[in-house]
This record gives sequence, structure tokens and C-alpha cells, in this order.
Amino acid sequence: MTAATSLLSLRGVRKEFPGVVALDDVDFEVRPGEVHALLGENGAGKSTLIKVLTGVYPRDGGEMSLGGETLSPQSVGEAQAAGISTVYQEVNLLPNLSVAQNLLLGREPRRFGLTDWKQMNAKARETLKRFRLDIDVTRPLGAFSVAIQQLVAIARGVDQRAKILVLDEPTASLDASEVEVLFDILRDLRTAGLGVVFVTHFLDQVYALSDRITVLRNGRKIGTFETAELPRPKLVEHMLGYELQGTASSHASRGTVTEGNDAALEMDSACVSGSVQEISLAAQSGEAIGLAGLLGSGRTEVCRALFGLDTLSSGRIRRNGRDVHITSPRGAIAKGIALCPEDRKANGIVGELSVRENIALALQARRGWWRPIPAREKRAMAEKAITDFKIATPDADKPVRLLSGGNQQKVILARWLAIAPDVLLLDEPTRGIDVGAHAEILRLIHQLCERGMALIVTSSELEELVAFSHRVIVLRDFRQIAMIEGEDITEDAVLQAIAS
Amino acid sequence: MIPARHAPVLVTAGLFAALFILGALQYDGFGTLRVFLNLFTDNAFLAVTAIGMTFVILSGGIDLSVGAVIAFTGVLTAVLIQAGWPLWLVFPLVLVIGGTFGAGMGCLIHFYRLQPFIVTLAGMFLMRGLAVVVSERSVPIEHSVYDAVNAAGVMLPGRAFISAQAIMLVIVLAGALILAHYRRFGTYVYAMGGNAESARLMAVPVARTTIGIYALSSFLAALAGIMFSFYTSSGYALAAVGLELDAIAAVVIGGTLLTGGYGYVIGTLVGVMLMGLVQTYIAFNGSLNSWWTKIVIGVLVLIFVCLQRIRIPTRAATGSARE
Amino acid sequence: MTGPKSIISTLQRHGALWPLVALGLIWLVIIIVNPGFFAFTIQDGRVFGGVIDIFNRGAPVALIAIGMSLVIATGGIDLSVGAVMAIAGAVAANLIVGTDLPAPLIILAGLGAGLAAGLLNGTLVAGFGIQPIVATLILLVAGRGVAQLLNDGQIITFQNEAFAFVGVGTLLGLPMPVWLVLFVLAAMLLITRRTALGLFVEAVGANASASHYAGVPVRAIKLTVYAIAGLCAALAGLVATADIQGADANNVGLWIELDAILAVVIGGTSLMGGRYSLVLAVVGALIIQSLNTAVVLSGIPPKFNLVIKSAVIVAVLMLQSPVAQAQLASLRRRFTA
Amino acid sequence: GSGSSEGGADDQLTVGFSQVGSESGWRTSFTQAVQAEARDRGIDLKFSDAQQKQENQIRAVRSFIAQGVDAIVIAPVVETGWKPVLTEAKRAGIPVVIVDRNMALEDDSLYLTRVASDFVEEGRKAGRWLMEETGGDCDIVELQGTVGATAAIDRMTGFNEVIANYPDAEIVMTQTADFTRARGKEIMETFLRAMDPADICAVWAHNDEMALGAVIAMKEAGIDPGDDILVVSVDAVPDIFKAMADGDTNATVELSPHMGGPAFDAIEAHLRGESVEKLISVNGDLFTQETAAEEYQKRTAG
Ligand SMILES: Nc1ncnc2c1ncn2[C@@H]1O[C@H](COP(=O)(O)OP(=O)(O)OP(=O)(O)O)[C@@H](O)[C@H]1O
Ligand SMILES: Nc1ncnc2c1ncn2[C@@H]1O[C@H](COP(=O)(O)OP(=O)(O)OP(=O)(O)O)[C@@H](O)[C@H]1O
Ligand SMILES: [Mg+2]
Ligand SMILES: [Mg+2]
Repeated sequence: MTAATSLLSLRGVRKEFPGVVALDDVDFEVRPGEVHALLGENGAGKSTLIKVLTGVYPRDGGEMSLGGETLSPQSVGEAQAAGISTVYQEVNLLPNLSVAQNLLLGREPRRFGLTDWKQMNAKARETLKRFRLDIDVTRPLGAFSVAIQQLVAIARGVDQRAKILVLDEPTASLDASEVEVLFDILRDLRTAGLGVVFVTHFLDQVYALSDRITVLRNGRKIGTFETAELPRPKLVEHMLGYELQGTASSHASRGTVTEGNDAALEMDSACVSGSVQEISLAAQSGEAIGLAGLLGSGRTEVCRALFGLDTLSSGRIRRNGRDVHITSPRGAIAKGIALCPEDRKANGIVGELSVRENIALALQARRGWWRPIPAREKRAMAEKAITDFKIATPDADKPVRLLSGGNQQKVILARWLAIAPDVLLLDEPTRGIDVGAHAEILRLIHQLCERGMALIVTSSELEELVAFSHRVIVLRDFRQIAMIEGEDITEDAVLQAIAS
Repeated sequence: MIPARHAPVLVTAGLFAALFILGALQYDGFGTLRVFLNLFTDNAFLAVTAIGMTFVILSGGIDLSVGAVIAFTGVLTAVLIQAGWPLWLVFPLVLVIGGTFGAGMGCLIHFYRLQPFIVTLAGMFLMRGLAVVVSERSVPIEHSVYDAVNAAGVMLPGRAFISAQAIMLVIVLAGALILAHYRRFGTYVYAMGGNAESARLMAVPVARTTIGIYALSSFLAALAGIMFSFYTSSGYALAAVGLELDAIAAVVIGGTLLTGGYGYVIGTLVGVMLMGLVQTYIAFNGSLNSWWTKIVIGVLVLIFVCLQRIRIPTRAATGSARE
Repeated sequence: MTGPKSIISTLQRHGALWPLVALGLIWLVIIIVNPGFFAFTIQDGRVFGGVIDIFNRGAPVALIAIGMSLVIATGGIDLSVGAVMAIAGAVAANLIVGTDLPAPLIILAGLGAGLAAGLLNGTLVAGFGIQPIVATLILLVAGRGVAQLLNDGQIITFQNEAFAFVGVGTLLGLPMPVWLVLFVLAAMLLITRRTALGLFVEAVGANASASHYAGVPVRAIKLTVYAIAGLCAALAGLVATADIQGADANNVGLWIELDAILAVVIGGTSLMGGRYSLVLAVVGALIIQSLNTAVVLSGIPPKFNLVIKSAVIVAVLMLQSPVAQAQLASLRRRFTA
Repeated sequence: GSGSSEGGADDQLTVGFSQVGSESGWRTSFTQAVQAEARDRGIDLKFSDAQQKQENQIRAVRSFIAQGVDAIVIAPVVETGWKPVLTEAKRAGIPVVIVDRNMALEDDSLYLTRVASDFVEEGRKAGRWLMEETGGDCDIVELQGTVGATAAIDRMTGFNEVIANYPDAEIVMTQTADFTRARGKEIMETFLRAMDPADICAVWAHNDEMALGAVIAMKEAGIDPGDDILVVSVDAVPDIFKAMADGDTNATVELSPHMGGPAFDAIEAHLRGESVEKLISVNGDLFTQETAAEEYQKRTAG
């Protein structure tokens, strides 16, 4: 592991966007046969670096070389041809094409100049087998869950047999077993001499896999370190620029919630045709309920049903003991329920609109058409959110689509807290969120509970789920299979329930 | 099991069959092979244009210039033939002009990030304008090849006739099906319609594909212009006004989503045939005056698109995706 | 400091610079081919002048472009506006000829017809989820048929001073259509800015699904913008009908939807939905009308009309394209260097 | 309409009529005149509106052939392009009568007869009248019909042919106003702004609608149409007679909408085995203000 020859090297790379210097004189180097973690806070410039490297953005300065030859790709295609294969952050591939087409787009096997569908599907099945994925590759990708889509995207990247494989937050929507599969594959690739660039916010994964770490902060390179020689607190300090005090996982704050009172939100043997079956749960004010399960177990569907996106075919929903009929998000919001959706790009942000407008949107919708929020109030709201949540943006007028992924998530959280709901549904709230923000969100969950809000939270990270939940409900195949309460909540217990 | 994504095409085909049977029950001479084959002859140029439009719409774009390209091609063809140019020179020339024009629009759309609707609208004005400049008057074509081709074809019993136009349509259709489903270009078209940004990040050659799509559409429109010049033995600057809307309607009735990414070339053919059948039905009826004709066509389109909304629920249809 | 530099940069920030430059250039051409055109004269308390002519003639497109902007901002499009003009005109003309209703009621009836048409479009789009181009294509075809049905295919002419005022009257020296455009523009600005409609429209256009999640009444918003577009089109139809004191169901507003869409886009609004500007849509309408006027004044044979129009459109669009601007800048740099 | 030929096919004549569309009031009058004529004669008229598209017309004619009608009447959108479909009609033994506009056909066996007016002659008539009225000294502004329309091109040709003989007559401004009243008004307004109205001697409009639009524009500009500026146009729709009676316009050349009668006469004669002339001319007269009031009464009464 001391091959000093570098496979990929970037010198003094610079990239500016109007109002932001996203990359400022960044040096970066990847050796053959290493997994190089690229870390930093939300908005640090990781994705931008990758996009500059792969020709998506033209760079404003600096040099790049790959295997000794200068690299100056004008498009993703050129980067690929040069030997860089990339899985971008939040690219959902093409939902309208089949899984096989997505996997082999641009590399379709042909016979007599015509696409050989049979061989293509066979090849696709073969590729996915490595990921222990056995799905119908002829069906459109959009029919599968986000996790499967992400696995397909990774498979596509790995399958290209490049010199460098770049993965921008590939594990954000994967659960533990899938992450393990992926890591096995990456280790194989490392042995084969590939350079892997790996972006993630899961520090466990960093330590489990990577050989070296490069940390970016505010577009600047802080340094490159041997993973083995960088203790975790030090790493976090490099990323944040300050020390992180005490993690939020204190079971102490898990107060006992008085039973018998009417629950703030209650679901009683609720069924949705084609979706969840016989789900019952009750969230008291001041309580956080965790929804656990493998991907596709129906956690998102429970949230959808509670938020009026799907209508119940049987069963009922109660708010403070009274039956309520929720048929639309509007109706849910009117009853004090809010949902932070899982798919941030499709259902969360309104990309063209400014940060300020995005934050004000739900509150405005609740107030109705005739009572517009005065400009001053909106501005104050946005300023407060930007400071409270540490949203990295030059000003509140910036279109939210230009923010980094993690910061977009914070904007959406701010949007919902602006309406001060009684019940908050958080579907994967920490996905793609950096350590600093991660801790803030966990702290926020505690705070909100203390303020008497009822929370229902799904998360694929058992550690955090265990940390904040007063009660964990485990789902499998759209059904509730276990409920774990109080002191019984441990990672092991949850894992066992899932696996049973 | 029928995949849900094929449903719109099948619905349209079902509507076609229903209308055909209705007409056959109502009018003598309607339910014949002859009327059916006439649909191919009479709508060949529209179908060829609509096939090109299908690629554009699949990619998430739109092409408003096709009607004007047909007119321009027709006029230019007629003028050149009357000026004594040989056909083997005229046809390739106008096809190349058509393709180049489309490629030019594609360049504006891709490199200058201009919106297809507007670029092709300007293209429509330009082509229509150039057609008028070439000749304001309609120009008759007197050529033995034209007479021969118009007479050529296969006569079937019952005075049903497979014309050269219909044969040309089948050839274009076959080519388009291969291009859409068996060539990389077709996959790229679907990819761009599915999500242009993802397509770019998945190394789809967006520039080449965009330019190719509009070049193809204009090329096919130019071909349709030549077919139209055979159909009418003439070229006229005001021909095919508003044909782009017919083509778009046919593509949509054929089940292709205007937002791109979903649909089939074969659906477009069914859409064109259905619209042609509506016209035939109205002509056989013969009692609708001008305004009722418009109202009836509008209402029929309304019924068709509403019926298409009735689909197999997607979730149930895709319920077995899990491992 | 509010020097010319800062004015330019303000205009640029609002996307207003290039449309205004284009308008200025076309006016320059008009001045060159006909120096007297822009001269103002006052006669019988009425102001005459080229600018007013252009504004007056451009009024129907401008009115429609205002409604169209909102529809386009939600990611939709309305092709039926020309047919709605015809229906509104036919309704008004038939009421004038066939009844003794006072002019204001007749105007209300015409607007009511437009509102009904807009609600039909809106229902198809928002209620049934039909794609906007197709949904409004239906009324584009059938609507003119309805208008012809009302008129029995003829031009219904009438004598009605009060109603004709909408098209040819003057108020404080300016033609009525100009006032109507200013009034509708002001009213719509007020409605979109003083209520949440403006924000909702942009949100729906930029991401309908996220807006739905945020509790925005997406369907109601869509229904509303099509209704507004219908009203604007009806008003334009009444202006055009009053202008010639006759309802020409066959020809009124023929292809005007294309001009209106063009006006909106020239004004910088994207057809993908999201951000929009009503004021710039009106500027876009003025650009188109100025172009038409310039062509007439130039004395170039009519057969070149379309070629010129397309060339100017492409030029204006290129002027606005950031890519072309960057290319121009680098060319300039190379020349000066 | 149910089955078209239930036994009684032989005694009732079925005629297919393919009309251009309904783009103007004149066109509608024409359609209604043909339909009324057919009703009077007990003819089963299959009407088809082509919405200004030749391809629709060809489709309709082919449908008529497939339906086996006894005869076909076509009012063509455009002169050219009819040979293939007429050949087909001939093969099927169905006689075709061309009405209104001409068709450019070398082989006159393809049709039974033409009931036609002559657009060039209409232009000439308008030109001659204007030259007589002004003694050949006149600065004319022209409102053209739709660019590319035969009626526009031919009327312009005829008119220009006449004024070419008068050195002092000149067309000073010309622009298309698309055969519509609204555009006629708009273009006239611009003309009046572009030049001194006192320098304009006459307006020559390719149809009445545009002339009526121009009249409104002139009135609004404080000009007395018909006196300050002469107005001459073509078509002779009822509205123009009213305008002439009011002294707002000066002359119009008639384009008769009554072409159905002669067409059906020819078809019936042919089916009786009689021979038919290849051209039935229905050239209209030029009307002036003298008879306008009377004509208006006559035309609106029926
Ligand atoms: N296209 C763009 N236009 C303008 N600014 C941009 C654009 N893309 C990114 N930025 C800005 O550049 C900075 C770096 O963003 P980037 O997406 O690289 O962050 P990141 O490190 O990937 O963060 P995350 O972990 O949240 O994904 C951010 O401030 C972002 O707002
Ligand atoms: N078989 C399927 N058919 C149709 N849609 C599916 C299917 N599987 C998953 N999806 C969609 O993919 C999304 C993700 O799956 P889902 O949300 O059910 O899993 P989950 O339990 O929330 O797990 P996770 O959030 O970890 O992905 C869902 O919104 C659902 O609509
Ligand atoms: Mg990122
Ligand atoms: Mg989920």
C-alpha cells in the first residue's frame, strides 16, 4: 500500500459559481489500488470536484492528469473514455428505461449493428448477480425502490471497468447488508489495482473501507491523511473546523411517556390497497417513534398514508383521540401533520425558487392565497433558518437547486418547522447530511420532542434510530412485525427483529 | 399479461376498431379493405411526418416546423423539376436541405440552450417564408415518373389498392422501428426524454443526439414533402398549414407522452390511422357542416384522450418488484 | 449611485435588458425607414403617434400574453386562446344584435364565455391530468366551430357605440385597448403579488410534486391560471370585435396563440415553467407588433414577411442566450486584444 | 344519416361536395347556396369541409369514390395537384364538376365541366373602373389577400395589367391583409400613418372584407372614405352594398356564390346522356353606389 505513483492527480483546481468559490486551489491525488475517501461538510465542494474531474463543469483553473497524461474532458463521455467511471450524487438514472438498458446504456451488445436484447438482458442479470440482486431486468427502472435504483447505478459504474471509479454518496439509501455487498466488490476492485474515490457522510464506512482521506472545507483542501493514522474526533474537527461536543445519543433524555392519554397521532390497523397492511401505531406528544425495516419494507408507505398521499382502504387515523379523514397533504397540514419526504429532489425542493421562498412555501400554503406572508417576515424567517441550521448559502435569494444536497435537506426541514406542526414525519432525514448537521438534526429531534411534538422517523441508520426513538416499530413486507419499547431498544434487538 | 406501458397503444387500436365497425354498420362501402388501405395512402405523408415527430417528442422536445418543411420541399421540388432538373438530383438535394435545416435547429437548441418550441416556431416561419419566396403560385409537376409512380401499386380484389405511398410508409415505419428499438440512437432518444440531466451524466452524447433528432424529423418531413408532391403532383407554398398540430395530436393519441421518455413509434401509426378514420367517417356521413365538423373532431379527440386516461393502475401492475 | 451602469445592471438582473434592447433596435429601424412615424400629434383631445399605434395594435397579443405567462409559468400552455377570442366576440355580437342588453352586461357575457372556456381547459388539465397542449388543442379546433355556429359562419356586424368604445374609444387621450392592457397588467401584478398566487404559480411550475407535498393547492392553481388565460383571451376577443364592429369568427385571433407564446418567451419566461414576468411578456408583445409595423412601413414585398420575422426572432433569442453573449464577449476581447 | 342507398339509390342523386372550408362570410354563403340548391332539387348532398387543406380535400374525394356517389363537386383550395385523384374518379366512372377556383389540368376529360369565375378578369374590371373614375391619374394603396392565394395573385395580375397602361397611375404602398377585416383596418392605419393621407387617391382591396376594415380605419383617422379616398374591392358581399349605399366605398366586382345551380344542371344533363360545355362562366358584374341600396335590399331580403 505504498505505491507512491499516482494514478490520478489534480493540481490547483479552481471552480467558481456566481457568488461562491466552490473549489479554491484544490490538489487531489489518487493512487492505483486505493480507496480514497473524499470528505467534508455539506457544501464543501465534494460533488463539484467530481463534476469538474469528469467534465460536467468546465474548470476555471488548475491541471489534471490521469496515468501521466493530461486530462481535460469536455463531457462525461470523454471522461469515461479516458477511464473514469462515475456514480453521481442523486442521479436516479433513467426511470423510463429498463434496468438492463440503464446498466448498459451506450455499451449495448449488438449483432449485425442492431441491439441484441437477449444478450443485453442476460448480461445485465449477470452483472446484478454480483450485487445479489435478482430482479426482472426488462422492467422499467422507475418501478423499483430508490435503493434498488441506487444499486443499479453503482453496478453500472463498477461494470465499466475503468481505471478510476468515483462514487458520490453511493450508500445513502442502502441498508447494512447491501453496503457490505458493495464493500466486498470495492475491495475486489482495489485488489485489481483500481483507484476508488468514495464520498460519504457515514464515518463508519470511511474507516471500514478507505485507505486515505482527503478533507475539503469551504472549497479548500484541508489535507490528505492515512485513514489508519487519523482518529475519528480529529477527522470531524478537520471537517467542521471546530470540535464536536458530545454526541447526541443520550438515552437519558428518553423520558417515559405517559400511556393512556390520547395519542397525538394514532394509526389503527390501517391498510392501503397495494401497500401497507394492518399497521397500528400511536405517537404521543413528546415522543419519537422510529420505523425500522429493510428497504422496501413499507416505512415510506406508512408516512405516505399518514400524510394523505395514499388513502386508507381500511382502518383509521386518529388525532388526539378523534377520527380524522386525511385525503391530501393539504388536509394533513391543516391537521398539524408535516412530512419531510425521502426523495428530496422530486418531492422536496422547488429547485427554481429561492431558499427564502422554499422555506416560506408550506407556511404560505397553510395560510391560504389571501394572506401573503409579508416580505419582511419571509426575510426574517429565512435569515433565522439559515443561521439556526447553518445552511451554506451566500444569501437567501439563491435558487435552492444550486445548494449542495445536504443544505437542500436543511431548507426542507426549515420549511416544515416554520409551520410548527404537532406531528412531524421524517422519512430518512439524515440521508446525505454531514456529521455536523447530523448531530444537529439528532439534537433537533430531541428538542422537538421536548417541546411536545410527536415525531415519526424512518432511518436506515440503526445507531441513530436507537438513539432517539422512544419506541421502534419494525416493518417487513408492508406489515408490522415487532414493536420495541423503552430500555429494550438496542441495535441488536432491532436487528434481530428485522432478521427474524 | 400486458405491460402497463403498452396500454395506451392498445386503447387507441381498440378505438380504431370500434369506429371502423361503427362506420361499417352505418354506411355501405365503409367496412371494406379499400377504405382501410385508403387510410394508408391518404395519410402516408402525415404518418411519415408524425413518425419523425415521435422521436422529437420522445426526447422531450417538439417540432413545429414540419408542415412548413413539407411545403418548402414540395415547392422547391416542383420548381426544380419544372426547370428541367433530373429527379435523381432533385430528391437527394431537397432531402439534404431538409436534414441540414433540422440539424441547424438542433444546434440552436443544444448549443444556445434555446427552447425547441420557439426555435422550431421560428423555423416554421422561415420555411414557410422561403416557400413563398421560391414560388407564390402553386407549381404543377409534369413528369412521367410521377405518373408512373402514382399508377404503381398492387391492386387487390374489391378495388382495394396498395399504393406506392403506402409502400413508402411501410418502409419508413420499418426503418423507424429499428432506429427506435434496435439502435443506440433510439435508446439515447428515450434517455433524454426520461431525464435530460441524468442522460448527460450517463455519458449520452447529448449534442449529437439532439442534432440528430431534429435532423431526422426535418429529413422525414422533407421526405413527406416529396411524397406530398407525388400525392398532389404539385408544390404549393401554403400546403400543409397546421399539419404540425395534426402530427402532434397523432403522436399523443398514439400514446406518447409529450413530456418525453414514454411512447412507441407504432402507436403513432395507429394514432394517424385513427385520425384519418375520423375524417373518413365524417366524409361518409356528409351531413356535418363546417362548424359541426370542427366541433365533432374536437369532441372525438377529447373522448380519445379521456379514454386513454383509464389505465391499469400502475402500482398494482408493478407490485412484484421486490426481491 | 444610480448612474447608467447601475440601471443597466438592474435591468439585466431582471432579464429586462435584452428585450428592451431588441425593442429599441426595431424602433430604430422604423425611424430610419419612416422618420415621421413616431411623431406625436394631438387632435380632438386624442394623442396620435407611432408608439400609441403599436401599443394599440399590440393590445390583443399583449392581453393574451399576460394570461399565457401565468399558464406557462405553471408548466402548461394554452393553444385555445384564438378560438376563445372568437367565441367571446361571437357571444357579444349576437347579444348586441339580438337583444337590448346594455353594453356592460354584454361585455360581462363575453368575459363569462371566456371564463367558461378557461375553466374547461383547466378542468381537463388539472382534473383529468390531460397534457396541456392536447387539452387546449381540443378547444383550438372545436372552439372556432362553436363561434362559427353562433355566427352561422357569417361576420355579425353591429352598431353599438357603447360596446365599440372597448375597441376604438379613447380615454384621457389614449385608446381604450392601451388602457385595458395597462389595467389588466396592473391588476394581475397586484393579484399575483398581493396574494400568494404568484408564489404558488411559480412553485407549481418549478416542481408540482414538491408543491403538492408542501400543501400548495396544485389543481386549484392550475384551474385558476387557465381561467385567467380564458378571461384575458375573451377580453382580447372583445377588443378585436369592437375594433371592426363585427365578430369575424372565421379569422379573429387566427394563430394568435403562437404570437402570444412568442411574446412570453421573448420576455424571458421559460416554457418549462417556473419564473415568469408579466411586464416583460407585454414588452415581448410590443416587440412582435413593432416588427409587424416595421415590415409594413419598410415597403418590402409581403412575400418576405415571414422570412424577416423568423430572422428577427432568432436574432432576439440569440441576443438573450447567455451562451451567445459569452461568445460575443470573447470575440470582442479577441478583437480589442 | 343512415345507409345511403337503401334500394332507392337510383331515383335519388347522391352528390359529394368538397368545399375549401369556412374561412370567410363569402365562403359560407357559397356553401349555403349549394346546400339550398341541392335541397330544392332533392339531391342527397354529401358535404365535406376541408378546413383549407388540399390533403383533406383529396381524402374526402377518395372517400366519395369509395362510397360510390353519383357525382362529385369540388371547390378546390388550390389549382394544382388534382390529376391523380381525378384520374381515380374517372376510372370509377364518377363525373366531377369544378366550381369556383380553377384547376390546372391539361387533360380536360378528367372533369365534366367547370363552373368558374375569372379572378384575373375581376382584377381587370376593378382596375378599369378606377382608371375611368380617376382619368388614369391615381396613387393607389393595395390591400393584398393572403400571400400565395390564387385569388390574390390573379386579382393583382389583372389589376396591374390595366393600370400599366396609365403612366400616372401607381401603386404606392402594398401589403397583405390576409383577406380579413381586422387586418385590413390595421394595415390601412399604418398606411395612413406612413404617408400623408391627402396623397392617397384610392384603396384597392382584393376582397370586400379588407375594404370594410380600411373604411373603419379611414373614418377613425377623420378621412371620408368614398370621397377623400376611393375604395374598390371584389366579392360583392351584402355588407359592402350597405357601405356603398352609405357612400363609404365606391365599387365592387361580384363573385357569385350561386355556382351550385349550374353545376347540378350539368350533372343532371350528363346523367341524361346530354353533352356538356367544358366551361360555364359565371363572371359577375361591377356594382357601384348607384344601385347599391337596391342590391342590398335584394340580397338581404332572401
Ligand atoms: N451549479 C451551481 N451553481 C452555483 N452554485 C453551485 C452549483 N453547484 C454547486 N454550487 C455551490 O457550490 C458549493 C459546493 O457544492 P457541492 O455540491 O460540491 O457540495 P458537496 O460537498 O457535494 O455537499 P453535499 O455533501 O451536501 O453533497 C455549494 O455552496 C453549492 O451551493
Ligand atoms: N415493487 C414496487 N412497486 C412499485 N413501487 C415500488 C416498489 N418497491 C418500491 N417502490 C417504490 O419505491 C419507494 C421506496 O420503497 P419503500 O419506500 O417502500 O421502502 P422503505 O421501507 O421506505 O425503505 P427505504 O426508505 O429504506 O427505501 C417507495 O416509495 C415505493 O413507491
Ligand atoms: Mg454532494
Ligand atoms: Mg423509504
